[in-house]
Amino acid sequence: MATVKEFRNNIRPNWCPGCGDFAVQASIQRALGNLDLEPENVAIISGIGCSGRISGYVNAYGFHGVHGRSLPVAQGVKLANRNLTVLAAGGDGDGFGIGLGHFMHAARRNMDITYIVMDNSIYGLTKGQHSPTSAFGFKAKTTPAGNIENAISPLQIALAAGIGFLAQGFSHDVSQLTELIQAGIRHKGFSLINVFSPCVTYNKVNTYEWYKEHTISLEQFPDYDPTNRKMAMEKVADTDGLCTGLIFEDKNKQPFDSLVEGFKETPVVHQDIHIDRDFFEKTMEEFA
Amino acid sequence: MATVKEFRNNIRPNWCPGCGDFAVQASIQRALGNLDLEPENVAIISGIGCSGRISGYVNAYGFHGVHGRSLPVAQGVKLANRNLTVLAAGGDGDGFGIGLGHFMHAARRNMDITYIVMDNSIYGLTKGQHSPTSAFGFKAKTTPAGNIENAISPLQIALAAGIGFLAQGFSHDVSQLTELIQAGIRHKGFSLINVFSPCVTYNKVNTYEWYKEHTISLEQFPDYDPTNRKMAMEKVADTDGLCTGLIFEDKNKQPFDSLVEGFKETPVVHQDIHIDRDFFEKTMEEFA
Amino acid sequence: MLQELSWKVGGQQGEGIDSTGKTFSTSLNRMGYYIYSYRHFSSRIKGGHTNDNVRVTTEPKSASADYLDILVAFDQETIDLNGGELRDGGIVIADAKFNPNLPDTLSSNVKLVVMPFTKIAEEHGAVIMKNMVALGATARLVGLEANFCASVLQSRFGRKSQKIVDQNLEAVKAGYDTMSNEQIDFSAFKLAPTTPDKHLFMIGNDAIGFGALAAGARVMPAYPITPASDVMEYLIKKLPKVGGVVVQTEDEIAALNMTIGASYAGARALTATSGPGLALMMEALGLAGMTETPVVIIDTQRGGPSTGLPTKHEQSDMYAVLFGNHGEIGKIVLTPSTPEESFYATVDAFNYAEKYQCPVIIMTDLALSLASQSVRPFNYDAVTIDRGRLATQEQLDQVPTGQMFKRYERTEDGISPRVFPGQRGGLHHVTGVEHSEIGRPDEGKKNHVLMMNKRLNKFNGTELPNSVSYTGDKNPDILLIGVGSSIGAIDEGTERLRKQGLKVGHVQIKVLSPFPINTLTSYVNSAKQTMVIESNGTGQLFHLIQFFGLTHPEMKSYLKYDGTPFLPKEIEAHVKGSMIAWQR
Amino acid sequence: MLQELSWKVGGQQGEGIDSTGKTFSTSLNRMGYYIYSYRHFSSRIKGGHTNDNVRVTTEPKSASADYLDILVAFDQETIDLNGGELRDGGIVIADAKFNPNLPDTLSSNVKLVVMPFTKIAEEHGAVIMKNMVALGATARLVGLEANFCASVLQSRFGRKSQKIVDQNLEAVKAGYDTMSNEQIDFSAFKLAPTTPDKHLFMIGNDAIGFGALAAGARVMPAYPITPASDVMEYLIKKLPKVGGVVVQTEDEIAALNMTIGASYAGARALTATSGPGLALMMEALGLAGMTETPVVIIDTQRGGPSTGLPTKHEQSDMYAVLFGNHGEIGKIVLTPSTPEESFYATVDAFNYAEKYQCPVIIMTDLALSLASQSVRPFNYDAVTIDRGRLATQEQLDQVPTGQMFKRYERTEDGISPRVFPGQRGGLHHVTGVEHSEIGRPDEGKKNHVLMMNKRLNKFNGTELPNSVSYTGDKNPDILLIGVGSSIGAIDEGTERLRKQGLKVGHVQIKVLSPFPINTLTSYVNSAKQTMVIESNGTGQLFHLIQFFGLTHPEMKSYLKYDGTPFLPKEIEAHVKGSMIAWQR
Ligand SMILES: Cc1ncc(C[n+]2csc(CCOP(=O)(O)OP(=O)(O)O)c2C)c(N)n1
Ligand SMILES: Cc1ncc(C[n+]2csc(CCOP(=O)(O)OP(=O)(O)O)c2C)c(N)n1
Ligand code: SF4
Ligand code: SF4
Ligand SMILES: [Mg+2]
Ligand SMILES: [Mg+2]
Repeated sequence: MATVKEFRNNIRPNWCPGCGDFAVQASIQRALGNLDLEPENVAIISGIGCSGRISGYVNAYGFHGVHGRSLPVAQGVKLANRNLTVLAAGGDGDGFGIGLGHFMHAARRNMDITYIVMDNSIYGLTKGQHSPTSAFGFKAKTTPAGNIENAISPLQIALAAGIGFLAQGFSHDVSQLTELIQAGIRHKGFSLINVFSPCVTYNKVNTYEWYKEHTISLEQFPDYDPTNRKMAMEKVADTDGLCTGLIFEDKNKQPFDSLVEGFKETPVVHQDIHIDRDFFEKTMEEFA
Repeated sequence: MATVKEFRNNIRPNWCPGCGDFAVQASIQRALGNLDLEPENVAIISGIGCSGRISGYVNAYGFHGVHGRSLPVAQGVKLANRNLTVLAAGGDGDGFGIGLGHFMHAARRNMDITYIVMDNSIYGLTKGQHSPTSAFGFKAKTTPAGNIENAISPLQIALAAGIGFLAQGFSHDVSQLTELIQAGIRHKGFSLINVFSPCVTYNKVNTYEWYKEHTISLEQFPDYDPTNRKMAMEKVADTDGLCTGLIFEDKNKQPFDSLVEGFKETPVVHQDIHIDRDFFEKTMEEFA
Repeated sequence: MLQELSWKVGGQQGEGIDSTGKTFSTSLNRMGYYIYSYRHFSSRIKGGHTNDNVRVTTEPKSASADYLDILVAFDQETIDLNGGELRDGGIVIADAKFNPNLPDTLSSNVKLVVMPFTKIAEEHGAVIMKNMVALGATARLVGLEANFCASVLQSRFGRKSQKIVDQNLEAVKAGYDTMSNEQIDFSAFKLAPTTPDKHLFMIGNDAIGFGALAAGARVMPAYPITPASDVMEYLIKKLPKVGGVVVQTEDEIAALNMTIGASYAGARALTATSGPGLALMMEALGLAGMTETPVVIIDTQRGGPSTGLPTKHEQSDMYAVLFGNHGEIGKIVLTPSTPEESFYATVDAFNYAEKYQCPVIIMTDLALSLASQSVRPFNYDAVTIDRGRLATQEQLDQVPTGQMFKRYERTEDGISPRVFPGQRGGLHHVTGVEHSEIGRPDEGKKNHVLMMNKRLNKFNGTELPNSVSYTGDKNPDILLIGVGSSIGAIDEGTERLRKQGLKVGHVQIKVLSPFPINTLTSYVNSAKQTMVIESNGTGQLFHLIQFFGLTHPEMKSYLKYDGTPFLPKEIEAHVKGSMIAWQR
Repeated sequence: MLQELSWKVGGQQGEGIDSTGKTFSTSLNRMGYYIYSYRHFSSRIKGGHTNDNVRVTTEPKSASADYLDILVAFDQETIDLNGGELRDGGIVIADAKFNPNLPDTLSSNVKLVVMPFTKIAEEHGAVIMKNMVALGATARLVGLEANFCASVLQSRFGRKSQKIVDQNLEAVKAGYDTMSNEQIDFSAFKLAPTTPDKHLFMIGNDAIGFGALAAGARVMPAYPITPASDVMEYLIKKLPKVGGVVVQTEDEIAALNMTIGASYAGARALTATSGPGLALMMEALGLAGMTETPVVIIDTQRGGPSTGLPTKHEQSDMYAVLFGNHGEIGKIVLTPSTPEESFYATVDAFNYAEKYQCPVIIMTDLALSLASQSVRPFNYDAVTIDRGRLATQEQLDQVPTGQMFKRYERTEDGISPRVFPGQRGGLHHVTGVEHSEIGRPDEGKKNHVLMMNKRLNKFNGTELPNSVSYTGDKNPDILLIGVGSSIGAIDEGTERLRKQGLKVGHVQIKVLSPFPINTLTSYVNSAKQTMVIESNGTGQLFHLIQFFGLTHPEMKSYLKYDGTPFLPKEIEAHVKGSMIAWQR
């Protein structure tokens, strides 16, 4: 049976030492190992950014697409092979900037995909521009006088889009993050795990220390009920989006592929795609 | 001083008789007249769809761009001339489908633009495909077995994006709609007025009658306080997004243009764009 | 007696003009006539002039006729806009309701028959049946049976209610009878008989949709756009029957990226769009090329630029398809001319995509996509499925442990073995960044050159089968070169000129990439003069030929870009004019 | 004595290699030397090899040198990867810390000087100053003063603290002194003196940013991407000083649409991107063309296809820029060769955009965008602003009431008067749909043809000023044609070949659209042989020349596509080889 080891490959990530993405990589590997999945049954689709490199750093099928489009590719993969465990991953710019529309639509379309965003509130790979999750007033290369746009709240918009599973992790806590990813994969439908994954090179505000100081684990709230959407919305508002843990899960939501008319249990990729003569002739007849 | 008449031109809209968009047109014209604006100081930027034609049907400066991109164009217009009253307009597909990312980002960027969406839960111009606001189960040309995607809630996502002004109207009630548009224009910052604007040709579910039956005016709730964001979120959830009226306004939010470093009161378009020799030489000197 | 008939019905959009034309043409097709039917419509839903021009022939034709014999008008606008197309002795049949009149320019040569379509329809139960009345009148005029459209009406309404069928047929009969009372030389309009040959009747988009189904396509992510939407709408009905799925995506960017994902994971997948959507697909197109992912993209050209003329014919996206993505990738571009070719080209497209592991674009134009035509039945046995170079499990088992599968192995022909996620032993990486044989990012100088060569040289020198078709004279005085739906008009023009004693040849280009420059060069060299005929404003095909190094002092460009397809007479006149000018 | 110096410093990304190179080159530029400095870097933030190659000359050069004189190495990888570029007698100066060694292939011709950079730096206060130590060593070797970089360090650190400046200078001095103790024939490395001529030092992107500022651009919506981001980042610093604004948009689609909006409303507006972003701009590009909205787009080419080689040089987006949008629009494409040309081309771009009312694309390549070069100071008086045909208030007052302003009036030259929203009497409509003179959608046949002609014929037959530059012999035996940053390498190649007695001419193309085909034709016809030199895998410029009808049996293509720019010696060797082959 598979273990975390089998999800490690011999490639050294090209991230800066200390980058939060290492912990995300480790958490994904552990989660996949813990879930006893086989590497060949996992596909990780990523976007462009420092974070986007992650699809090459997990021993599984990996697809590194273009900037902001990991989710459309991932959904295509799922359509073709519903047996695969499909993960999508990328940065905050990739997912909530250029890719925001895809994210919202993927959430409401609800295919069984686990989306992991490495949120560092910065554009890392392009060297330090502000991102959609950069706070108002944040100074970056492109906001020398301070950001004058309001940050997007990944948690609020995910809930507004009707997401069925929502969690937030932090690179500092690999065991929590591992569990959240596992839970996301287990959830049947679209799930987002937003991860505070500090960029040690370009974001000197939202550092590990900053997150340690400002985030609060939902475990601190014994009454918190993640199946209650209203409670989730309130908690997200109250903590200014800085809570970690499982925020919301709707277990009753049916995933897309179970709703498609005529969709078979056997994945598309394993079906015989030849159509028989009869069907051919009959279908052609409709044009007479 | 301008009246509604001056915002009428002699062009007959090419909408189907009974289309909800006629009422939106009339409401915009009235609102502009009531606000005593001059046609030449108003720019209406629209997308592609039946609704997108509206920029040609109001006597003002009109720009009919490409599908889903009215907001980026409108923001460009506002940047160049902050004295203009800038309206953006289009359909639900245009604004919440292909254009969803722009909408969310425009809302958080918060330029002083009034965005009017003619929401008919269908793709009208392309002849009846389902749209992002089509309900789960809704049958359209592209969902013969019923829609299996969950509808987006324009109100929820707008609030989640941190919008400063949010209202919802209905083509049946021109006077309410006129007032909402007026209020949206008066609001300093980005505003959305989502309008239930029935497509009488392709949407046989969400008809005038359906909306009449299912929507409820916020006036019915005397305690409703549109400056209370939490209340707004709850009301939207409670009414399943079917309330009309002013849903939320944050009057303290500063619009983008008042925050831009070095931005002048005089619009860019009216400034002398020549730079003086001194500045030129000094700036060039930085490269030595 | 008419050897062929050109009939047009016109009125306001939303009035049922479409279905009138369709009932007429489908009925005649079932009788064994050949039909070419072209609709004029505009980018609005109700209102605005629309018409359907149906050409009825006893031999296959793939173009509208030069002139109209009969114009059925439901409003004055129809007469005003289309009357000029009537030939001498042509007839306008118009609804009495709008007090029709002929403009002075027409009155001397054309006959106006006013009939109370609406009134008769009302008498038979519903105004909407005025169309049926008009069909009956037409039937009488051209010598068909009054129940000529019974089978079509039965298929259309039979499932709803027999009563509706009967009512409609009665309305047809009433129109038929009323026409009988007119003072017309009916023999002059009698349509020549045809052999009751069986053929299909469809638009090009239907043929593509059916072709995709037959080729094993099972995933189609797409976004609606005129004139491509029919492909999606057809497959929405059909794919559920074979376990496939259509997803209406949020935009075209998602559509092509999702198609790439589906294909990467082993499905045959396609998307369909037109100019504005194609523009949005450029980045993903490059990704497909770079990752060697087989995808099939249907691009139905319409009038441009920008939103342009969404319901009008043009061939102005050839450059965009060939050159629009940044950087350099290999791709295949097929340009069928007829629905029949479109069907087989679609089957080929999926095979090529997987054989060459690259994007394949099937490029049509609005006339091909939307004109309804009689089509020979397709041959089931001619549909083969070749999934290209797939790694076997034995090959995968040989990958040493700890190593990745060489998805991008540099082979002699540049084509590497593929695996699909889910396969044991096939782990590898895929990226739009330049990469090594196992798909790892690799920015090295040597690697980039080798990989560029691998991707670009796959079809070096290759000409795909049936890259062109040729008709007409060998060593012609003038060679006509066309692409797409113009085949019918050019062929007819060619035939007419040949009958006049001119030596004319006609090459239609069926593949734009890899461009069949060698074949074309020998044709051009065999001719004295060449004329490249296309529906755009800059001569894209003309320049494309030059692009590949073929120039010729006597190569001329003939462009039409008013939103309508070429007519045979236009080809005839223009070519003749050019030859006269040249001989002088 | 060295007439020119080729120096390279290498190490890991994030170690300050950049700023070492920059301190060296800026200092020498201030002394009056001419600099061409090219960085090798990769698509990651920390780690991975990077280097900066600085060429120091007494005359302007716009290419890297063929060989290295001195290699400063902070790790063994630097020696392994770059040692091969050293000329015979070249020197490696390496940090003792990593126990450097020369590979066998080098040891016979190259000298290794090991110096304790890190140790000395530590002694002077901070490891990070090891770069300064290396600079001091270099200074001593090539005969500069030990304080040669004082003014640069003062500008860089002076504002922070004088102590840092002093510490750094001491580290430089320590390196200088340590080198003095080496057993080297210093005279062989002494750099020839230069005249203390004043010039600027900048990358092409700086020149574009400054050009935009000077040309009156006040709105820049853009999205970050390598190698374009600097343009935005420069203007973020500058535009606030003149009341303008940069908006970092959510994507490139928004960037260009916002640029269109700003320009429509009367601002001079631009955006900047590279391949992947350009691909996303295609739809909006068509909109700008269709609506005749002046916009300026900077496209900095990098390695493709897809994400490709984001930090490597290539010229493979020429097709995409020229042909990528669907449908047919008029556009102008400028391809400056140097930062100086980039500055003036940017000014021109804004004038052309408003004069011709169309999109103007300034296309650079990575080498032009990012290589730092010495540049002649720009001339303030040469910067003029021409806003094109703007309607006067008198004209607007003459528009009859109830009528709209004819924004798309069909004039003889195809250029119509513009107004900006806010102007009384100028109301009109703008749409990407085909439209009438007042901008109303109009799908009519006649209208489309007239409007297509209006838009497409604006520059019929026009060649913009300075569409090409020419150097070398008249009626050459071989004509070299290049585009973009290759000008320096081709010019040097040309000069060397001419010195060898060959007749060589060199045309560099500065405008890709409208393509200067007439000028080019006469040059090609004046030459016996032609070679089109470009950095891509398919010969885009070569085919483009053919596209416009110019073919020549002796026109050859010389391609390089390994991610690095041409070197003078490569041009020299390849051209010579070709001439020999041809003469045989
Ligand atoms: C279409 C396109 N535009 C721009 C880029 C350049 N680009 C690469 S990564 C990136 C943003 C990275 O930020 P984020 O997604 O937050 O990832 P991070 O590097 O922070 O992990 C950008 C703008 C691109 N590759 N493609
Ligand atoms: C890029 C692009 N894709 C597709 C289209 C085709 N198209 C035109 S309008 C439209 C959708 C219209 O729906 P909506 O925005 O809801 O407007 P409505 O017609 O309902 O008012 C589509 C898909 C297009 N014009 N451009
Ligand atoms: S730049 Fe930031 S996000 Fe990128 S690898 Fe370095 S630390 Fe991580
Ligand atoms: S199709 Fe629908 S949305 Fe379009 S004009 Fe008609 S009623 Fe209005
Ligand atoms: Mg980030
Ligand atoms: Mg709609």
